[in-house]
Amino acid sequence: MTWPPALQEVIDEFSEIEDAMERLEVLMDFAEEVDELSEEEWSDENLVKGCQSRAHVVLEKRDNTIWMRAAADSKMVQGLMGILTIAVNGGTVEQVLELTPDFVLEMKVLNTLTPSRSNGFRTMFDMIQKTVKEMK
Amino acid sequence: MTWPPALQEVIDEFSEIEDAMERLEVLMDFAEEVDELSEEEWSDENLVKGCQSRAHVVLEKRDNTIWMRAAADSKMVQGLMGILTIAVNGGTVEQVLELTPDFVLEMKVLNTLTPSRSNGFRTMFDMIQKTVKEMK
Amino acid sequence: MSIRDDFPILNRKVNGESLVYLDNAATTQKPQIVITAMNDYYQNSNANVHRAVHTLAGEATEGYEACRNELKNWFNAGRVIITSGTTESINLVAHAWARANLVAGDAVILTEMEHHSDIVPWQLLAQDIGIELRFVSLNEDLTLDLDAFEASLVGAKLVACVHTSNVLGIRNPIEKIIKMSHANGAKVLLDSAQAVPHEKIDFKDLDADFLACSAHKMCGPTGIGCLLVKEDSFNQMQPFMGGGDMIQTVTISGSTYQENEHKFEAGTPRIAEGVGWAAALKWLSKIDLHSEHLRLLEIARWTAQQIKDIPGMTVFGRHADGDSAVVSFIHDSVHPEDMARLLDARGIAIRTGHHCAQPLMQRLGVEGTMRVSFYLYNNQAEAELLIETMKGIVERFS
Amino acid sequence: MSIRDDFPILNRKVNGESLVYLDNAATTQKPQIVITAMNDYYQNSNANVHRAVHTLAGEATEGYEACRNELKNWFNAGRVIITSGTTESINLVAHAWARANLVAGDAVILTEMEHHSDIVPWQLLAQDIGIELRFVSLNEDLTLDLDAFEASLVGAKLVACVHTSNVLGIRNPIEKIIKMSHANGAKVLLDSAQAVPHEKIDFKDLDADFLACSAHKMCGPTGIGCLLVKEDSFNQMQPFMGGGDMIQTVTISGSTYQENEHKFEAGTPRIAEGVGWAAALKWLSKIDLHSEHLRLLEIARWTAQQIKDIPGMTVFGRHADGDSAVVSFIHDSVHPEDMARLLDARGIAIRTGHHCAQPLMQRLGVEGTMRVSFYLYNNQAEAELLIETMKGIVERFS
Ligand SMILES: Cc1ncc(COP(=O)(O)O)c(C=O)c1O
Ligand SMILES: Cc1ncc(COP(=O)(O)O)c(C=O)c1O
Repeated sequence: MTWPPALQEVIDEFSEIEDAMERLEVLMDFAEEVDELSEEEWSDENLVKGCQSRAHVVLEKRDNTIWMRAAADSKMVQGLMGILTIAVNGGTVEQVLELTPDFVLEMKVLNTLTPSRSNGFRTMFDMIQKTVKEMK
Repeated sequence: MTWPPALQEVIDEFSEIEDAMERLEVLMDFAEEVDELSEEEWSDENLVKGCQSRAHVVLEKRDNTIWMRAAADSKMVQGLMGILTIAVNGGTVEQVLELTPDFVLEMKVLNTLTPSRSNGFRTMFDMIQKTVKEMK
Repeated sequence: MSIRDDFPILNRKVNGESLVYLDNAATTQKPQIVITAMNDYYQNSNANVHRAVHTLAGEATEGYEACRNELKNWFNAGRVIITSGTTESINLVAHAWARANLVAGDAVILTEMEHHSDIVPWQLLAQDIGIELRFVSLNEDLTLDLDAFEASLVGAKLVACVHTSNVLGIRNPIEKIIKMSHANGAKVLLDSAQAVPHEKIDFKDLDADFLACSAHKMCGPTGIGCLLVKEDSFNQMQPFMGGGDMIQTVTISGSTYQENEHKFEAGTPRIAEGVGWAAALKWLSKIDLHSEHLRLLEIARWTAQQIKDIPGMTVFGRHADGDSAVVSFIHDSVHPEDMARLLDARGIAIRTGHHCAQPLMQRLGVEGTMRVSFYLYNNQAEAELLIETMKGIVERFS
Repeated sequence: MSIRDDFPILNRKVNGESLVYLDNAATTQKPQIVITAMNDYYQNSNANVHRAVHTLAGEATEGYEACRNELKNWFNAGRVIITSGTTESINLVAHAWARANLVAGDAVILTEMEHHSDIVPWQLLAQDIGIELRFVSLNEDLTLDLDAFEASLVGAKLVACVHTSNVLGIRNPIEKIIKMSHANGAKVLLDSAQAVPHEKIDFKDLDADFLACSAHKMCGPTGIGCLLVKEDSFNQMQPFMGGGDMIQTVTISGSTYQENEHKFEAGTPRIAEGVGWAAALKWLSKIDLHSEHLRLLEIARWTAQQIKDIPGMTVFGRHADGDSAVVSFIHDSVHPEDMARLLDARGIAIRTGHHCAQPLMQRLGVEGTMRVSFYLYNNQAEAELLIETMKGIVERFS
């Protein structure tokens, strides 16, 4: 698929990195892209179930565009959230629903998208789309 | 192990046969060696459980020697009984208990001795030894 | 390349003769691609699948879950629980669904042509919770008596029915059975162990509530099978076996369970087997199952007719359209076991015995039968060799 | 030839680096001989094992039952029921023995270090028949509190206890536990999933009533495991799953069951898996497990000490004689999952998470740990690479 330009830029950035550890280092740098939640917002309500790490996501719709805030205790999961933020923030409901999660495979930062038994990225991604769908 | 001479003779006879079907034909000929049971003796009491065919075996001890009579609706099972008759009849309790069932593998008339899921030969053999043991 | 070339075991010699494998209803052979897939898994990707972070664990997880995805596509099914085979799948329905949803006096309908795997779980449950078992009888021609079936439905909560008989090859009118059962408020569990290798099933279309099958009867490995479940029944199922992977959280005071199929897959799953089954489904999807079915059925019909023409032989089954390529028969003087051993001396593998269907044997008035069953790699020449050899045996030994 | 040469997967590159597989407590790798045995089975002998008359069926039956015989020899055990793994083995005890022999109010003793597979089956049974579960707590040093254990024994009918912890590596004093339990009239079920790969067990000598383990944790295939049972307990077990092969006769009015282990092995068994496991046991029997155990434990001790020396690290477990070569640890700022991913970038496979032992995690006050676990093909050089890489990661990312 074709990705939103900002996301494509991130994919391109990753594709230039040869070393796997360096790739993860860059991933962790994206943790800073996340609009962080306050401590009180680390609530069960926003919890992404099935993650190994504690991960919380809050979504909001303003003027028909979607904005996410999030936090995780794993820096890499928060890095993934950062990339998701780039992919999602400011997009319309339709644009967010069009996304597929495989850009993380293209970036080679995850090796599987199978939900539930693997990392929680897929769960997080599905949860975001589900929430956004309900905002339609 | 060393077999009783009469049994060894049978084993030698089989070892000379190259063709598998001929071997089975000879096996069936041994059905005639069995001292057959009367119809009334085809009873549940003498039934060899776990055989695919109906097989009945009766054992008797006379002057410290063992004698078997038997019958099966499968000619091949009855052939096996015939060979068992040769192996067992006239032997002492000790001699019968010394026997192992693998002579049928040596004869290449069966391809497995694993009890219960395979043919009933092993079950029959074990039952004979168990009965004979109780006659000690 | 013919289909036969994909099966290394067909090069096997048995008693000096080329193997003629006609025991496919018991288990089918495996194409090289399936064997290789499992090999590759063990040589390159073996790892446990829980909470995969490292590379191998990711690959193993993908490999295992790919099996579920292949199954979902193959069957057009929403819920696919992976089990160790048809037998465990049926026991799973008995424990996870029936035990939680039936009460004493509720009736479960079975048929006289069920496999033991679809009888004993219900007898055990009946002892435990007092459900009533009703066995539907067969017509003269050994098809299911649909009038008797209809009559049995009063008060029935579940119909557990063989899709295609492993002894007779008869395919039950399952579409009708499902409609009639649902009209009477009964759910339907299909034992499709023998159907799945011969017909492509659309589970949503079919509208059955549960469907059980085994990989090993459709070119896949031993030790794995599945249960397809309709969503509403899935939601009525309670956990069966407890353990790793089926839980969400465990505390000393109690546990919560996964919401998806993993809830019923406790413990380390059949990973290599899943990889192998996925490969088998991919291999099968390149074959036109329907035209193969017609080809094999023709061979079975020819074989049945030829056997009938051998003096002393009786053939069971009708070999109508949709029936599987299975021929069961007896001879009035050659014992099945003797026949099987004599055929084996010529490299021909057939099965004998009660085929785990003793109530059907009683109905047929026999202790057991001989059974030949054809699959994708079999051909007319093999059927002809079988007939010729059997004729010789009957002449010589009867 | 070194042991490593027998394992083809060790040639695998992960992210360009040689694989360093330190996730052996999750599952072990397979020597080529095991892979080849299953290959050979599928290429030459594949058939179903019920009522074997033809040659392939005979070979398959021998192959499968050889697994049981190898297990009987390996463990010096009288009764070996083949299951799909430790989890199913424990569930089998819960369903076939406990359900038939326990009543409401009877106590089953567990420990705080149990794997979910030895907790959830009992919670499910407790819901069903009202047995009481008692969890024995741990001492400061994370060993089992034997005083608490002794106190818990009053009124206990069964002690279900992990033999060696999959998280801590701690081997419980099972000999004492068995004696104390028997003195109080309680039977003992050992979850030996983690013990069996590291110590040769004499089941008769040990005198436990049940012992559960999995093939995949001892160089065997996925999808198979076993339950060892003492004769008197075996005779108290009622059928669990019903189906083909576990019956003697089936009629519409009722069934009778096999008297041997087949009674608990319904359906087509794990044939190829049995062949593979038998090959694994033969391979293992050529290795001096005890001296390997000592070698691996030394590596684990060294590793634990090195990890402790890394700033911010906490190590759980004591690595005493007899404990398995497992090291669990956390870091105060690097998340386990991040550590595992970073190590994976260098080809090093470790496991993270709750390891299916959430009550133990609660006791440790953590959500999960990192865990490295060594097996026969691991060596000191790999441990050194792990430590060096982790040091670099902690320096860079904490
Ligand atoms: C201590 C312990 N018990 C039980 C199990 C469950 O074994 P399996 O998943 O093979 O059924 C494991 C392995 O995960 C274990 O480590
Ligand atoms: C109709 C039918 N049902 C159930 C089964 C049981 O299948 P499995 O042994 O793979 O569990 C079989 C195969 O033996 C069968 O033919």
